[in-house]
Order: sequence, then C-alpha cells, then structure tokens
Amino acid sequence: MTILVDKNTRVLVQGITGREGSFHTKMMLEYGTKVIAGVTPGKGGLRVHGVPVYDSVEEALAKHPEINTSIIFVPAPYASDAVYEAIDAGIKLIVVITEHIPVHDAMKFINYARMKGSIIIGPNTPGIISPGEAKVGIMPAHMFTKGPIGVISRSGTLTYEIAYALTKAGFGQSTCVGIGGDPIVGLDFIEVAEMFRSDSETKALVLIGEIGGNLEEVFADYVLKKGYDKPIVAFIAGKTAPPGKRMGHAGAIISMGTGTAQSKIEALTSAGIPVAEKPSDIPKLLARVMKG
Amino acid sequence: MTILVDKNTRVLVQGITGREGSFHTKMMLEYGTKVIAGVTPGKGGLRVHGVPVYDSVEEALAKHPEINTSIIFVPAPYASDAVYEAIDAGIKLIVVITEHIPVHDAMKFINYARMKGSIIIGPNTPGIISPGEAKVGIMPAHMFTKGPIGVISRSGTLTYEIAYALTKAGFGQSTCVGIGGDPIVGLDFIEVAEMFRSDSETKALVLIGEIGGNLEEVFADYVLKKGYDKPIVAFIAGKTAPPGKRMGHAGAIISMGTGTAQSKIEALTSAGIPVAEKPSDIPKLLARVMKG
Amino acid sequence: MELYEFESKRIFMSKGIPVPRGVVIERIEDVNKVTLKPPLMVKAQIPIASRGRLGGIVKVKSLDELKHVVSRLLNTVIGGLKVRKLLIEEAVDIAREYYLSLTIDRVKRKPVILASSEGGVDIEEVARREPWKIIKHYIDPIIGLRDYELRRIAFKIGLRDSSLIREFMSIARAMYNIFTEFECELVESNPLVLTVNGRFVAVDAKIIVDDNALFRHRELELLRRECREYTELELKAREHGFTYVELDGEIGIIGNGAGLTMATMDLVKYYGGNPANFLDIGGGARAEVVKEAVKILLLNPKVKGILVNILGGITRADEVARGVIEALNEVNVRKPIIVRLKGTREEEGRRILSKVGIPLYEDMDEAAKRVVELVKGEGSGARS
Amino acid sequence: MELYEFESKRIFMSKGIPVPRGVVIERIEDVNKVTLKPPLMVKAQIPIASRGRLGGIVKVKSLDELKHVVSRLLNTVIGGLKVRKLLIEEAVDIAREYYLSLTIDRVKRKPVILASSEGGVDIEEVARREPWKIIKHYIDPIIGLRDYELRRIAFKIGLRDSSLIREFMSIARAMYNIFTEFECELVESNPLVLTVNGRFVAVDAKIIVDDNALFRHRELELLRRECREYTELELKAREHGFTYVELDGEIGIIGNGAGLTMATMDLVKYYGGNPANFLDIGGGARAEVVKEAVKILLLNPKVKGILVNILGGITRADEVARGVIEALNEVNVRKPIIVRLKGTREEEGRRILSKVGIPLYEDMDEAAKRVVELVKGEGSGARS
Repeated sequence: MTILVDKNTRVLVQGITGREGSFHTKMMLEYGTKVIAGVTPGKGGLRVHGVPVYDSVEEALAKHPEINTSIIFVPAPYASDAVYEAIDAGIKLIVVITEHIPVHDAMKFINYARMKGSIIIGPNTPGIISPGEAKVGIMPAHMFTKGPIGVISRSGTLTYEIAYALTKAGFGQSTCVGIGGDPIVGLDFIEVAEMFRSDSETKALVLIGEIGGNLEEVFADYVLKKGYDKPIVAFIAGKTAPPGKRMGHAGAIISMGTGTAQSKIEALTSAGIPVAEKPSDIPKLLARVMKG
Repeated sequence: MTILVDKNTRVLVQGITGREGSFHTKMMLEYGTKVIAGVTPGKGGLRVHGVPVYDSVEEALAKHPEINTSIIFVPAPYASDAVYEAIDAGIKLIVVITEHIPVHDAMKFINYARMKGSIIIGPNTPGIISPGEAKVGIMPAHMFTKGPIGVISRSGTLTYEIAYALTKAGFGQSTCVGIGGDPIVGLDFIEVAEMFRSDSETKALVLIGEIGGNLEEVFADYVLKKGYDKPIVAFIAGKTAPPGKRMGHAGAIISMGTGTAQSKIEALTSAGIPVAEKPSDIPKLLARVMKG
Repeated sequence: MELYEFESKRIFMSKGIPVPRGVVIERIEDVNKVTLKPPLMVKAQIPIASRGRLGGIVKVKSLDELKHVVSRLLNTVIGGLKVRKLLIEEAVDIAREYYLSLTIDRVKRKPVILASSEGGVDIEEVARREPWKIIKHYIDPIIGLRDYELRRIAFKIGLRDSSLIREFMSIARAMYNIFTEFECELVESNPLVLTVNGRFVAVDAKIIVDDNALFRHRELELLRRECREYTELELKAREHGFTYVELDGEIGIIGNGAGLTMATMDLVKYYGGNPANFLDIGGGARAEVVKEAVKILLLNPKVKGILVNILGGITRADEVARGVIEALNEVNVRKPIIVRLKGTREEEGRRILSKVGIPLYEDMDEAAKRVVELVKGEGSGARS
Repeated sequence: MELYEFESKRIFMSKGIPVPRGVVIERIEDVNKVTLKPPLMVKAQIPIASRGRLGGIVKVKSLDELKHVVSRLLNTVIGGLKVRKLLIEEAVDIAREYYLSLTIDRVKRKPVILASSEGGVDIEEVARREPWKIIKHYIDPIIGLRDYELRRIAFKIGLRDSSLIREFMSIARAMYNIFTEFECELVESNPLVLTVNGRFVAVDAKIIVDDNALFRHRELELLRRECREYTELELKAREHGFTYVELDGEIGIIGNGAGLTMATMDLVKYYGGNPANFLDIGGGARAEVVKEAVKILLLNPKVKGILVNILGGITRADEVARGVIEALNEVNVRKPIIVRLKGTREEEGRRILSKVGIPLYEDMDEAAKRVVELVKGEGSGARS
C-alpha cells in the first residue's frame, strides 16, 4: 500500500503542451505512470509523447473516464482556472506544480476543493512519488526507491537530496509527498501523516520542514497530543537563513514566536521527534528510531 | 407526524424588535409555538413578549442551544446578512418572511444554505404551520386545523383562503408550507412534496400555484415521471392576469412557453392532477380524489 | 426595470464591450448634428421586443433619408408607447449573428449563460426547433464565473480562432460583471455580431435590473423617474407601495397578496365579469394605502364597479375599512363597491363600513358574483 | 512588497477610511509649503517596524520645530535604510487606541481579522500576556465577509454605541475590500484611533501586497521600481529571476530550491564557515541565469569563496556548468569555487567543468567542508 498515488493512478496533465508539461509527461511515462490524457485549450487533437491532448478537462474525461488525478503545469496567471476546471470535473487528486500562484487564488481554490471533496497537493510542489508504483511530479526518479519510509516535505530539491540519502542507506520510500513550498498549501503535515498512519506499508516517517509559518510546530503539537505509532525523524532547513519578511504585527500575533528553525526544532524535539543536524544524518537517526 | 415544523420546533426570531417581528412573536406564542429567543443587534438584554433578545445569533444559541429554527423579519436590505448569520450558526431551518429581497442576494444565500445543509423557506413566504403543533409564520392561525391534507403554496393570502375553505369543509391540514412568492425560493414544490411523500399523517396534497416561472410544470413532470402515491389537487391563480414582464429572449428560451396559467393547468392535468376552477371547488375535488 | 437600449449600451461600453458608434436624439433638429457615416440604423427607444416588426427600427442609406425617418418616428406611438428618443447608429457589416445572455434560472436557482451561433430575431425559433444550437451553462453564484467555463462555451458555439475566443471571453466576462455588479435579471446581446472584419460588436443590448436591488444602485434609480413601461397611474401606485397594472375590463379589483388578487380577478371572470386591473396592496397595508388604491379605481372612468377582497393576516380589517371610507370622502365619484373582508379585526371593519351602508361579504364567491351583477345592472343594494 | 505608509494611507483614503491630514515631502525646502496645523507628527517613510524606537517618528509643536526635525531626519539612515520621504501629519487627539488587521492564516488557509481595543505599540505584548483581548475571526474566502461578522467583532472589542459600531464596520469592510481587491498579505491599522471627538482615524496604515499577484495590479507594480527594502544587488537578482539575500558571512552560496539552498548554508555553518548570502536560482535555470548568479558573488568583495550546490531535476547540470564558466570568463576576479552537481546530464556537466579544472563533488557534506577549508586557507586544489 502507498498513499495518494499508486498503480491505479490515472493521470491527466493540464498544460501538457508547454515546455515543462511536455518534458515531465515524458519523464512520468518513462517511470511507468499511466498518463492518460493532456489538456491545453486550443491544442485539442495533438499528441504529446503519444498522449492525446484535449481542449478541456470535460472533453478529456468524457473520453477517458478512468482519469482520477491531475497534474498542473499551467503558468501562474492561468493555473487557478485550470485547478477549478479539474475540481469541477470531479477529479479527486490535483497536484499543482506551478509556482508563483497568487496566494489569494490558492486560498480560494484550496477552500473550494475542500468543499467539493478534492485534494490539492501544492501549489509549488515537486509532486508525489510512490516508488515503483507511480510518479505524479517532477522529481528525478532514480533518487527514489521502494521501501518502508514515508516522506513529507515542504521542499523540492531538498527532498530529492534526502530521498537520495535514504536510498543510498537502504531506506526505500513508500510515498514521498511534497506538500508545496507556498504559504498556503492544500494538505499540511498533519493531513499527510494521517494518511501514512493507516498505511500498513509505511513503517516510519521523515518530515522535512523549513523556516516560516508554523506547520511544523502545529504538527509537533498534534503528535504530542494525539500520539503517532510510527517513528518520525525530521530535518529543518534554514538555521542560518535570513529572517523572513515581517508581516506587520498581525504576523507576529499569529505566529507567536514560531517560524524560526529554532522554534521548530524545539517543538519537534519536545514531541519526541529527533531532528537531524544535517541531511546526511537522517539515515542514521532513522536506523536508531526504527530499532528503538 | 408533520413536515418541517412540529412540537419539537424551537424558534429564534431574527428582527424580533421590529413591528412585524414583535407582533408575530406574540401571535406565534399564542398559538403555542416555542419561541425561545430573538435577535436584534444592539437590543440585547430586552425582552419582547417575554422572549429574551440577544445582539447576535451566536449569543442566542450559546444561551439556548435547543434552537433549531429561525424566522426572519429583518428588512430586505439586511435580511440576507441575517440569513447568513443563521446558516453559519448551524440553524437547519430558516423561514424568510421578508419580501423585496434582491434576487441576487436570495440566489446566493439559498445556494450557500444548500452547501451548509440548511433549509431556506422563502423569501417572501407566509411561513409554515403544522396545525396543533407549531406555527412558524404569519398566517392567521384560526383558519387552519389539524388533519390529513398537506398544502404547498407559492402564495400567502390565497393559501389562507384555501386553508380556510378546507377547514370549513372538514379537511384539516398536516402541514401548510408557503414556499414563497419570489422568483428564487429555497424549496420548490418537488422538494416539499418529497417530504410529504414520507409523512404518514399526510393523505393528500393541495398544490397552490400561480403564473410565472415553471415550478408547476416541473412538478407536473416530476409526478408524471416518478409517480406520487397520494392524491393531489391543484389550483392555479392568474388565468386573467396581465402577462408577466418579458425577460428578453433569454426568458422565452428558458421558459419555452411555460409560465402561463394555461400551460400550468395543462401540465398538471396531463400528470393526472385535477385543477380546481376556483378556490371554493378544492374541497369537492379533494373529496373526489380521496375517495377514488 | 428594463433600461433603454442606449442606456444598456452605455453600460456595455463602460465595461469595454464594443457597440456600434451612435448618438441619441430627442428633437428633430438634432438630426443636423449627426456626424455618423451612413448607412445608419434608426432605433426607437422603447422597451418592446417586437419594435422591429412594428417599424421601430429603420435602416437609412443617407443623411437625407435619416432626416426623413427621424421626423417620421420621433414622438409617434409604437406598441402603445410614445417614442421620445431615437438611437442612431452606424450599420455594421455582419458576417454572423451570435446570441449571448445572462439571466437567472428559477428552477436551478443559479445564473445561466445562454449562447448561440444562431443569433438574431429568430433565436426563439432556434430554441424551439434546434435546441442543441443554444448552449445553456449554469454558473455557481457563490464561486462565480471561471474562465474555463467561458472558454468551453466559446468552443461549443464553434469558435476556433484563439484571438476570437479571447475576445468572446472578454465580452462574456464583461456582461457577467454587469450582471452581478448591477444585480440584473437579464443582460442580453442579440445579435452579438461578428463583423466581416472579424470583430465582435454588440449590435443590440438589453439590461433588466432587479427593482428590489435599486436601493444599492443610486445611478440606476435615477433613471427610474422617467416614464418607462409604466403608465402614470402605475407609477403613482408604485410610489404608494402597491402594485397596479391596468387591464381592459370594467371591474376594479383590490386584493392583498398577488395570489389572492389574481384568484379574485379569475373569479370575477368566472362569474362573467372582466377585471379592469390588478391591484395588490401587499401585506400589512395601512388605511392610507387602501385609500389611495380605492381612489385610483374611483378616478378611472373605465372602472364601473369595485371589488375589494382582503384576507387579513398582517393586514387589519379596520384599516382597510377606514381606507375605503376615506377614499369615498375624498373623491366625488360613486361606483358600486363590494367589500369582502376576513381576518384580523373583522368585526371592527364591519362596524366601520356598515355606517356608510357598505355590507361586508364573508365569502369570496358571493362577493365576486355580486359585483358582476351590479356592474351588469342586474342588482342593487351596494352603495352607489 | 510592503507599501510605504503614505501609499497605504492614500489607498485607505480612496476607500473612505479616515486618516490624519498630511503631506509627503522629499526635499527640505518643501517644508515651507506645509500648511498643516501643529502639533504635527513627522514620520520617516521606511518599512521598518521599529522606526518609532529608532527615532523615525517625531512629534513637533510648531512649524519652526518642524523645519528643524525635517532637516535632521531627511536623507539620514535609519535601520540601514535611507530616509528619502517624510510623511507629515496633524496629530490626533487620542481617546483610545484600537488594533485592526487582515492577513492570511496559513494553518486555517483563510483570511483572518485581528481586532483589539488595546492597540498601539504594545499590541504584541498584549497578544502574549492577554491573548483574550485580541479577537481573531476567520473569514470564508469563498463566500467573503458578511456584515454580521463585523458587527460581532465590534461587540467583542467592546463597542456599544450604534453609530460607532457602524463606523467601525465600514472601516473594517473597507480594509477587507482593500485586502481582496489588491490581493494583500496584510492590511493593518495600528493604532486605529478613536479620537476624543468620537471618530475613528487610521493613524498608522500598513499594506503588504502579494508579489505574485502584482501582474494583475499594474498600479502597484509601478511602485515596485522604487528602491524599497531591497539592496541594488537584490533588485538585480529579481530581474534575472532568482532570489538573493545578502548576509554577513564570507562564503557565497548558490543553490536550486529554497530548502536545498538553506540546507547548504546551514551545512557551511555546521563545518565552521559563514554564509555570505542566500541565492536560489529556482527550478530549471538556464546557463544565463547561473552566469548572472555566479557573477554577483564574484563581484561581491565580501565573498571569499563560492559553493554551488545543484540537485538537478528540472535543472540541467550542463547548463549550470556552462553558466559557471561563462561567469568566470566575463569577470576578471578569481575566488575558490566548489561545485556540487547531481542529476540530469551530470556527466556532461562534469566534462565541461573539468576542462577548466573545477572538480565536481558528489557529496554535499564534502563540498561544504571543502569550501570552508579553502576560504580558511587550509586547503587548495580548487581553481583560484
């Protein structure tokens, strides 16, 4: 078992004819992901790496009702429209790769998706990979391998780095979920951890956080209060990073001193989650907690 | 059994300190309806006919969590805000007496209510009465009496007229629902008829329609297609009325010749629903169909 | 309230929707100031769907012909309405006529876009005969209209050129913005013309705004003062807060609630009379309103007798009775008046009316029968 | 992007929110044109929260004193930023200081209103010590803000007078409209002053707009050109499409992806070095971008050595390698450069760099260790 994507995942690529959409369609196909169709308005009838292109999601789904997942490469100004189209068409998992989507747009479509029962991953996510089953994202696949570790990350390349370290150390991954690097994302650490909780294949979690926001602190609090029956290790990037933009008094009132690497590391540690000093330490830590 | 309101109905009156709100609070109390609380912002702490007044619905519900129904007497410009307040507070049945609410407002709060699982009756409705159980509305109670007839009406005073005729002829009513006279209303004939379908106390329906829109035709179509296991008689007002405002070609395209008294009478008759020539004929018709 | 075509077009223009170049004239002399390039369209500004068939739209080939047509049309009566304004526009070279509108669907309780590549005067015929040629798209009123929906509509009405699709989308978006901003019941363009130059132009524009929302739109409410589709008496009725529509019959009807009022009219007809009007005093009317309502009917010479049918809930019978009497005191016209009153303070109402010899009827059927008899001269007994 | 206080106040004013009467001056001479009535507040226009404590806000009692203060403040440096503009405003008679703001809550994924009757400089202290004094209300971003919510907030911060409640509601509504119309990350007024005359005045105003939404707000994008919180190099970096923030250390860092770049900085620190910057070339960067990034670090004299850490997914190693070499060719400065490259076209990248004697590191830890050694002069081997 894995979470979110697996062998039954049937993918629609929105923005398939663009540079990135087309390139990663090829990469996903090479990985074995079932990419069924693509959408680019006005390009209906084309084929991209053998995948048929349609003018609208509605048309694509009429022809390929088995589609259950969409990955979005549409440029930021048009991305939210593409997300709405996917939600309204009833697609239940939507992976939004696009970065620089205006935060008010993201906030709206994420709330709308929730209302309609769709899951949004991202925006600004590298996507999801369940090694050996399906990759719905842009990560370099050779750095990932099948195994018992669930990975949840706010980062892109740092996830690849850590996944690669895990792979080299013999820790394969059940599913790696990039929740997205934007301030507002569709799923947070807790929601993904809940999915991993009931995934029998996942034996331990790696959580990759970074400075800003307080998703990590909220997650630590959740683990503390609700407990988590699988070992977790974490890494937080940004100990030496410049302080983030100050969002007026409101930002300070809401964050209440959270948001720094130190606050996150302390919160996680207090919740019994060991935090690695550097990415290369994660496999060691993992070996320790999985034994213990 | 009755539908929508009964002995368990606990009523909040929004706009309780206004002329109409206050008068009908008294009338409802006299009828035996459990009016628990009222809301008028800025008038918190007052009492109206013994009913405590609060500044907000939230406060009223905090003090009286048993409230399950709201009746709204707030003037049109502020009515939709009051409806939202009731929906957000989780009140599941909201009776909107106010007339002249802008149709875009009504459209939005009706869709919103649906999303949140609340039922809107109205706007521009006389309300609901389950004789002997509860009256959440402005109808003159003495014209109604308990019995086996369910009444669904788009009209106000005409409903009283017909209910009175029924009462005089010995046909008591289970519940009378004024769905509201506005172009957009929360529940239509079909939805109320569905409720009556599973109400064992209701043995027959009286449907009171009028010209404009096509709710009656749509209802006739529903009875024709889905069947209805209780006898129904109808009355349609407006055979001699001036034609309604022409809503451009769009109105004609949508209505497709429906909307006139003739079209409604034909549709109902075709669906096996006898239509009374005048209100005073309804009891006779009813006697006939209930025997047959 | 339906706006005049030229008012609608001004709003269209302000939102960036292309309309033909044009001017509005109210006096024949103004025709000399027209600098538009013929051929021109002369369009009577009256809110009647059939104005084209009734001769209210004329194409002219020259400025000379324009003068001729303007002097013929201005201040004449078309479809019962006086033509006070003419819109004169440059004719457009039509490649194809589209149809595009936004309105509210009562059954779905949602805004709906209607679009078709077969626009023009026969659009309703198209709807009947080839309904699949009209695209009907419902809009979620909470989330609003998204671009992908417009794009889908554009594809469905057969647009393929991407710049034309963009133009269509921006016009439809602007019409939707008008629809929501001004709280319209209808925003319509028929035809929305695709010119031979490959541009879209809204050759006709129709906006109907929701009267109930006018309090939020001062700029529109000002337009309301002008004489529109309402007669003077109808306008006066609106001021007093009741609804009045004139009809052809001889029996004046006053009721409370639209349903009851209509049922009363139907009953009069059933018993052989003909209603002269629809007059709904609404809920909870005071004596003052009833008085004004009765006065309107007393003063209307076509009305030979009056039937007042009030079923009190909010409305109090004593207020109604007082209103009737005040009207009779103020107006020196006598006509048969039949009053049927039931409900709150019925007895008090009966007492007030009996003083002036007006009997109260209990039963609606009897009241209707009686007024018909009286008007037909077959009876007597009511005050006259 | 954070707007200047005076820009925020202009937007507040345009939406009907009362602000103190004031003028902006950029030259000392302009002080003579000031016609405001003392006492006055002189406020340095710099986006720093602590400007009050740093002497950037001064109250003056007379126009003479004003001249003195203006010439003291203008063009000085406060908190590292040059004061180019001063906002001069009439002081307000304060009865009470409120706090009111709109921002986005990441965890709830919704807009949130924060309001308090204990506004002013100590608001964060209030939040810590008496959190119940700050009302936090989440807004449904789809249905939007409804009046009843504002009314509830008004009651909760202790307003009772109905005209004051109305005024508060209309200010909060206007701030919400700014928040949504301009797609803000923050709209804040602290203090929102209740004057002794019983009116609300936004004595401070702060607007932060979402940079990602600027393409929809031309009017705001124009403001961006001006030097703001960014240094010149940071602005240059933005033009080239990467993110660059200067720090105090001596080791220049280039990474792709914010997480990896930060992790690289942390690693340098872990091995005893100090990062001179954060520089994220983003995803899929071409040689041109890499070149500009490397050039910025080569030209920064504080940078003693450079660590490039690229994990290719979208980013191609050969493009990165080419970018490094082009930078070295264009700039005549030599510093130790350590390159760690993994991923797409790794071999091609290695080949290109080996030609100029730059070795490729496989391992991030080793690369970080090495660059620290080199900068500390304990090693050699990299091109210098």
